[in-house]
Amino acid sequence: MNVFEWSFLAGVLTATAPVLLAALGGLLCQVVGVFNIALEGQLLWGAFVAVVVSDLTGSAWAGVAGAVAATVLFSALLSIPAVGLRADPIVIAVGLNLLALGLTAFLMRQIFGSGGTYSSPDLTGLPDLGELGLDVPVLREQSPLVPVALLLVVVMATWLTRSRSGLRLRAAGQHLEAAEAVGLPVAAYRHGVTLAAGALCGLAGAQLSLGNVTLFSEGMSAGRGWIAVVAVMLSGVLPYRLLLACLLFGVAEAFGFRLQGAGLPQQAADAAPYVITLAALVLAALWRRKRSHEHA
Amino acid sequence: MTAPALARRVVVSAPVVAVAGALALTTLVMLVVGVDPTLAYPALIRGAVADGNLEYTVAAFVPTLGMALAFALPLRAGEFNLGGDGQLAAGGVAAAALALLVPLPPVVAVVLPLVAGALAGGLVAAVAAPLSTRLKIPAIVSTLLISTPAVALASYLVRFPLAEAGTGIAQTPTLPDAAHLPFLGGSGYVTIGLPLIVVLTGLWLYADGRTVTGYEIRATGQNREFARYGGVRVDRVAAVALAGGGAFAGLSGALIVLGPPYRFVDGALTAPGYTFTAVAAVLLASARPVVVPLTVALLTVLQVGGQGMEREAGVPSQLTQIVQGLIIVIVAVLATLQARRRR
Amino acid sequence: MYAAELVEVTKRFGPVLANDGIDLAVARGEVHAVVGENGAGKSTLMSILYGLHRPDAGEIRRDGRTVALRSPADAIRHGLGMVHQRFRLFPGLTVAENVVIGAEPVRAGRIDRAAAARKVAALSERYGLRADPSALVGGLPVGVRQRVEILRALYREAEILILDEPTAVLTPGETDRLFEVLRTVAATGVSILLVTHKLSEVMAIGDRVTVLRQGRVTGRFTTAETNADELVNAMIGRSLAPSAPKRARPVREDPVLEVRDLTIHDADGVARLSEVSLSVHPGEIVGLAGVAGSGQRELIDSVTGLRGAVPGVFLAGTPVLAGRDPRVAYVPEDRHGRATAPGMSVAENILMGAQRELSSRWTLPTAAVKRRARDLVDRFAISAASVDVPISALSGGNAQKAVLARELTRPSRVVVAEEPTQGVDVGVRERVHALLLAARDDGAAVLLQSSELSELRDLADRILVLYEGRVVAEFPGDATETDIGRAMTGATA
Amino acid sequence: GGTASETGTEAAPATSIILITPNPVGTNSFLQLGVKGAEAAAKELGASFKLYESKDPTSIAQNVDAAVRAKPTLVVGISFSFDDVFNTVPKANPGQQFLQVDSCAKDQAPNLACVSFKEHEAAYLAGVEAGLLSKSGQLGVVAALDTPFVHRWIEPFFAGAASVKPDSKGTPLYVGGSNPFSDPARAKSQAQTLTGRGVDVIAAAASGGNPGVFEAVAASGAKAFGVDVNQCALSPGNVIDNVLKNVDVAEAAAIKEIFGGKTGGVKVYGLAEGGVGVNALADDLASSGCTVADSPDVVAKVKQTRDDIVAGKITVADPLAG
Ligand SMILES: Nc1ncnc2c1ncn2[C@@H]1O[C@H](COP(=O)(O)OP(=O)(O)OP(=O)(O)O)[C@@H](O)[C@H]1O
Ligand SMILES: Nc1ncnc2c1ncn2[C@@H]1O[C@H](COP(=O)(O)OP(=O)(O)OP(=O)(O)O)[C@@H](O)[C@H]1O
Ligand SMILES: [Mg+2]
Ligand SMILES: [Mg+2]
Repeated sequence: MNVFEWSFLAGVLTATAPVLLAALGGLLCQVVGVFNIALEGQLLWGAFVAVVVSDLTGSAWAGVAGAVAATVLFSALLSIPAVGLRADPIVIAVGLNLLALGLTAFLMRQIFGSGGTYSSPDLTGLPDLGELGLDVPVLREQSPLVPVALLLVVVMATWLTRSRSGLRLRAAGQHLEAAEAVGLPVAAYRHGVTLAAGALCGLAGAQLSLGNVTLFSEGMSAGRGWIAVVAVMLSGVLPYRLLLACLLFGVAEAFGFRLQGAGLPQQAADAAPYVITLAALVLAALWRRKRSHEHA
Repeated sequence: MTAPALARRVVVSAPVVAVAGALALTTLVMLVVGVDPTLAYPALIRGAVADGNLEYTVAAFVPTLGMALAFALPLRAGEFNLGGDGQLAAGGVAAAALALLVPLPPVVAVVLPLVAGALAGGLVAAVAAPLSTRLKIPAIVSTLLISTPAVALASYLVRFPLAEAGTGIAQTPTLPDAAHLPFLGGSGYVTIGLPLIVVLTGLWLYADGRTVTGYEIRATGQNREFARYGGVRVDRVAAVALAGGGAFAGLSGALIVLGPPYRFVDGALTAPGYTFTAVAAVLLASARPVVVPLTVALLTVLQVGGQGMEREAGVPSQLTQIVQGLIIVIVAVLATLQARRRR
Repeated sequence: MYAAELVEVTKRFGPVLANDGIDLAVARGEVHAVVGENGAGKSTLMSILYGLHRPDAGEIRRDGRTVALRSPADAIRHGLGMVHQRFRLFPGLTVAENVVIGAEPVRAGRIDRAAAARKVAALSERYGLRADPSALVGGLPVGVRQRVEILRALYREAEILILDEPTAVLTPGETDRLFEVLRTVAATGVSILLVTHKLSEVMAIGDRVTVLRQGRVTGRFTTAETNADELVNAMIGRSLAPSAPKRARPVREDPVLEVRDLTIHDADGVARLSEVSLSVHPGEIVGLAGVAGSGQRELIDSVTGLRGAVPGVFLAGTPVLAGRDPRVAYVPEDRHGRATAPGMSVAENILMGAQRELSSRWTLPTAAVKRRARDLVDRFAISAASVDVPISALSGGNAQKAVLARELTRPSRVVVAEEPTQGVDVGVRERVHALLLAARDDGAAVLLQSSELSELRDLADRILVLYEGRVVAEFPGDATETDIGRAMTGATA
Repeated sequence: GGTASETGTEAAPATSIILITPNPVGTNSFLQLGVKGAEAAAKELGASFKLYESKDPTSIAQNVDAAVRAKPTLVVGISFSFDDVFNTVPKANPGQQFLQVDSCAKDQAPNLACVSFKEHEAAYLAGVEAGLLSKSGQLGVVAALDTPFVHRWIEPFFAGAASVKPDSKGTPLYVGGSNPFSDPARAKSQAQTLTGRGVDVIAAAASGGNPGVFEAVAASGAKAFGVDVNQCALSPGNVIDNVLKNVDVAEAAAIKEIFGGKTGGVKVYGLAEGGVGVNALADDLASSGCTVADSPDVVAKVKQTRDDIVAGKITVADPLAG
């Protein structure tokens, strides 16, 4: 089997896009020192609202906008207690993840009249880039949010290192009191960033439910938000490394599918992304250790 | 403290206020979506405690409490164990394999699989310890990453080597009679797993507050550098705490498998979401270990009662997830406000 | 007209009245010292002036006009700058970034790094505050970090500069240099508020002094017209006992603590200690002097066992045990990071290290643990509401006494004390000194590291000077500060 | 205790049915059919109807207990997930009637009736269609999880294809992951993996993931098979046919028999009994929206194969039996 088939790469991109968008949000939070493990819930919430709005309006872009707005609102549930009141963000996030799971399943029954999966001809998905005239391999069948995600990596990397606000954000994350002492509006930064992460998770959710597929199903975030959290931890708050980490996951997942095709059991495919990521983490840590020992 | 003063303290304590606040919010949600709260809440209570449901609630309390210990013990040492699912599945499959493959005399046939389950769970969790202490990979990440492969491995074992032939579902054959956990009294659900886990919880509470190990675990969790300075072998303490947590998870898995229907059914251990319910319960107890059994009981009642509410009042049981999520958020906020007021 | 005035300022933290109707005025170009016991309310008052706390009552005037300072940003706008007791720097940013942050030069939407570096270099040149603009702050010695803090205030063109215990972490040389800078700055019309526990400094650089005690002003002096005794009296309500006369020479016995040819490299392969040898005898205090980062940390970690088993360190003739050698009593410098677990109770903090001896097998005898803690709290005159309150509720001085109580009651013949009086008031300092001398008299071998030379001279029988990881000089206890200070800068005798 | 029919002879519905599902029904077409059948039967019989949805394997037992306590005329459980509970509960409650749909508890009590299906026969027919319509000879199945039961849709499908195209090749892929029955995104990726490798006909057995499979084939020009009900309309022009299982019909028939006094026993529905099938065999094929309608020769071949199976000329191997 040829790993470098276009379809393989396209599959990797598709699997990566929602994770990457959510992870970018997580990275932003990490930059200002808010440990955001609510990505899973926010992603799910975004996916749900995207489908509801698209279904109501018949416009996928309205769905995206709705998802972004609604997830920003949802992330205020994190930012107000965790930033405003300095409650433990981990605890809040655990609560929010549960809340999103319950709320989407509950509202789904109330709005669509049934649980499980909702798909309908009224539901408009995001157009393919091919339909929009970008007829190149790999990208042809992706939604416009995929290149947006990739572009955001570049934008965020440049912004964080080169701009004034980027420097201030990084500073605020390194030492809260110090940032306050030099007069930076730290709380405003943290609120802003947490809400911005909500917007990114909204995009991620919309990409999942209107880009990757065109439907909503209960719990369809299916652990992708947690993978994003891990990617953030792997990234060392560097956007390019974050991209690498997310791609690693995408490749591992697509590779896992191939393992199945090659006759390995489904369980091997399930485990593959996690095993590969853990291996990467361990190798990176060993490498760091070896390097510091060589100096000694 | 006088009784009224004590009562006032309890009433305004964070968990009580949080539960009240969350119920108020949930009622609001119900009213907005057109569910009658006067029907829903009684149904919820009945679903949890009335008729024969109490028995079921108690049965569900056992693994949830076990998983709460699995999260709480490492947390006291400052390690987040989010890999409960993997440890639970590993414990369950180890217990099932032992009971199926090795013919054992009565009593031993129950005890050994339980021990095997605890060992397997502890082993899976212990992997995270050197990763955390030596390679600085936080346990919150590594336990999470190890969990899925462990669940997959258990699933594989149940699907292939240990599978029951000629059935449509991925499960092991029924375990031999000798390995069945005896029921408690005349119950059809509650096994001796209940007294076992209650005793273990008591032991843990005792160990946490009254033993050297408990003290060293707490010191490690409060300030690792301080503990190290005080001569505590913090790496070992962290490893012991993680492995101990994993052992509780593995034991919970074994208890499920040795109870009815006396087999490992693929997915049956992880699908009910014991792990995260337990995490929520422990966080709800906000670092007061004695409260953990109570918060576990509360969340179990909500979860089991939610099913009853759905059956009787036609209210989607997801509503209880909403209540739980809200409770956790509100508790965290209140705990913070309280801590601030103390300062 | 005063440059800044605090009028009737009152601030309450729960039951604690930290500032109680305090009046304080600073003139242009004046160096105004603020002294007082631990917990007297000095930091609180300075924080109010810098907008970090809001007063419950009272007002702040700047050049005669009442101003509202709701945040440091407001304070900065009104020309205030502050150097905090605990540094407020960004370890991952460069010196230049740390200085300009909040008022960065920008070109075409991007930070103009070249301009920033240029401006910072010019400032350090002008005030003689040397710091490499492109160095990462995380890797810098404390002295340099403090320069960065001061550079930051100067860059923002502060007209009023607040320094909260700036010399606590500086060597005498660094302190002298800092004071020179402060004089230069003051000469340009900048007002300086200086919080310190060291009365010698007050006399050396202050124009006027305000003394606080339990949140109130108990004295206002002009330095030219007062003396240290008068200040101490205002601070603690009594005079200090004359310091115990030093004993002649300790009895010569075999050393209990011996370090032979100890060499240690850090993770990057740089030698932090090179062939260090020393020995401490029973009944002797050996002082350890040196600029911060000269190898004190590595030496002390090796001696206490916290660095693991290192070859070349012996206690009573046998190698030091890895982890933490229980035979060493150790008073660490870092009260919050290492010496205490802030969230645990006083009793539990005092227990640390003795938990295994106190317990039979597994069980911790809680009653006995508390009894012992209460006993120590009494014996060491620690003021705490009870032994069950978290130790973070104690003032810095009392927390320090609790640490000393724990360590000095260990059954050990070696005591290692690291900056034991850093940040504590004169009363506590006196008490700590007495405790160390008593330990020595009981036959303990004491290794005392301090950045305060007067402390070393008061206590030590011998003083070793570390420079770049080597012992470069040994002095008798009564050597002059000038000689020791010279050795600390590497100038060979 | 006595049955409800003995106790209640007043105005309100004297008889009642409680249906318990192993999972939330949602858009799970199989469970929807189960509900439809029971509801229809209840209406016809004038009985009241209640639905208990289980969340997970553990809550099944709780729901069965609650149902038994409610003392309805009949308790219906859908799927093999009830094998264990129905091993014991009917024996403990001999006065209560039970019906298990789609499987049968091993140790069958006399008050437990069972309805099961020969899905493999229908899957074989779908395989025949797939073999005839595939150009590449590469076939695939996307299933939710690798459980033994799901193999009834896999091997017979490939066997049917091989019977008409001996050199055809079949690949099954499973959705898996942390939400296998409801992860359309992964299901779609799996289907894309297959189409990327040249597979041009995919049978979807991924439950909530099926729409994902249809989206994938729609984009790549391949074709799919639906499952349980007519899913051709979900993705017009892309679905060849469906492996039908007339759960509703069989279930309603069984309920009526039990209400009529014929309790216990096992009834197996295959092609012969009309319990399983494909849309190609249905009368309304033309209006079904299934693309197989455009290939009369294929339809003819399917009919003939059906006849052969019914006549015993062809035996479709049951993967579960092995
Ligand atoms: N944030 C706070 N919350 C509660 N109490 C506080 C707080 N800050 C200070 N205090 C209390 O206010 C009093 C004054 O503290 P402050 O820090 O101003 O003393 P200080 O004079 O700076 O002491 P030190 O010499 O130890 O630095 C102390 O009793 C202290 O416990
Ligand atoms: N957030 C707080 N809560 C309670 N007490 C506080 C708080 N902040 C400060 N304090 C009290 O104020 C005192 C003075 O604070 P400060 O920051 O000056 O530390 P310190 O006492 O000088 O100790 P150190 O010099 O070791 O930092 C502390 O000892 C402590 O008792
Ligand atoms: Mg202070
Ligand atoms: Mg202080």
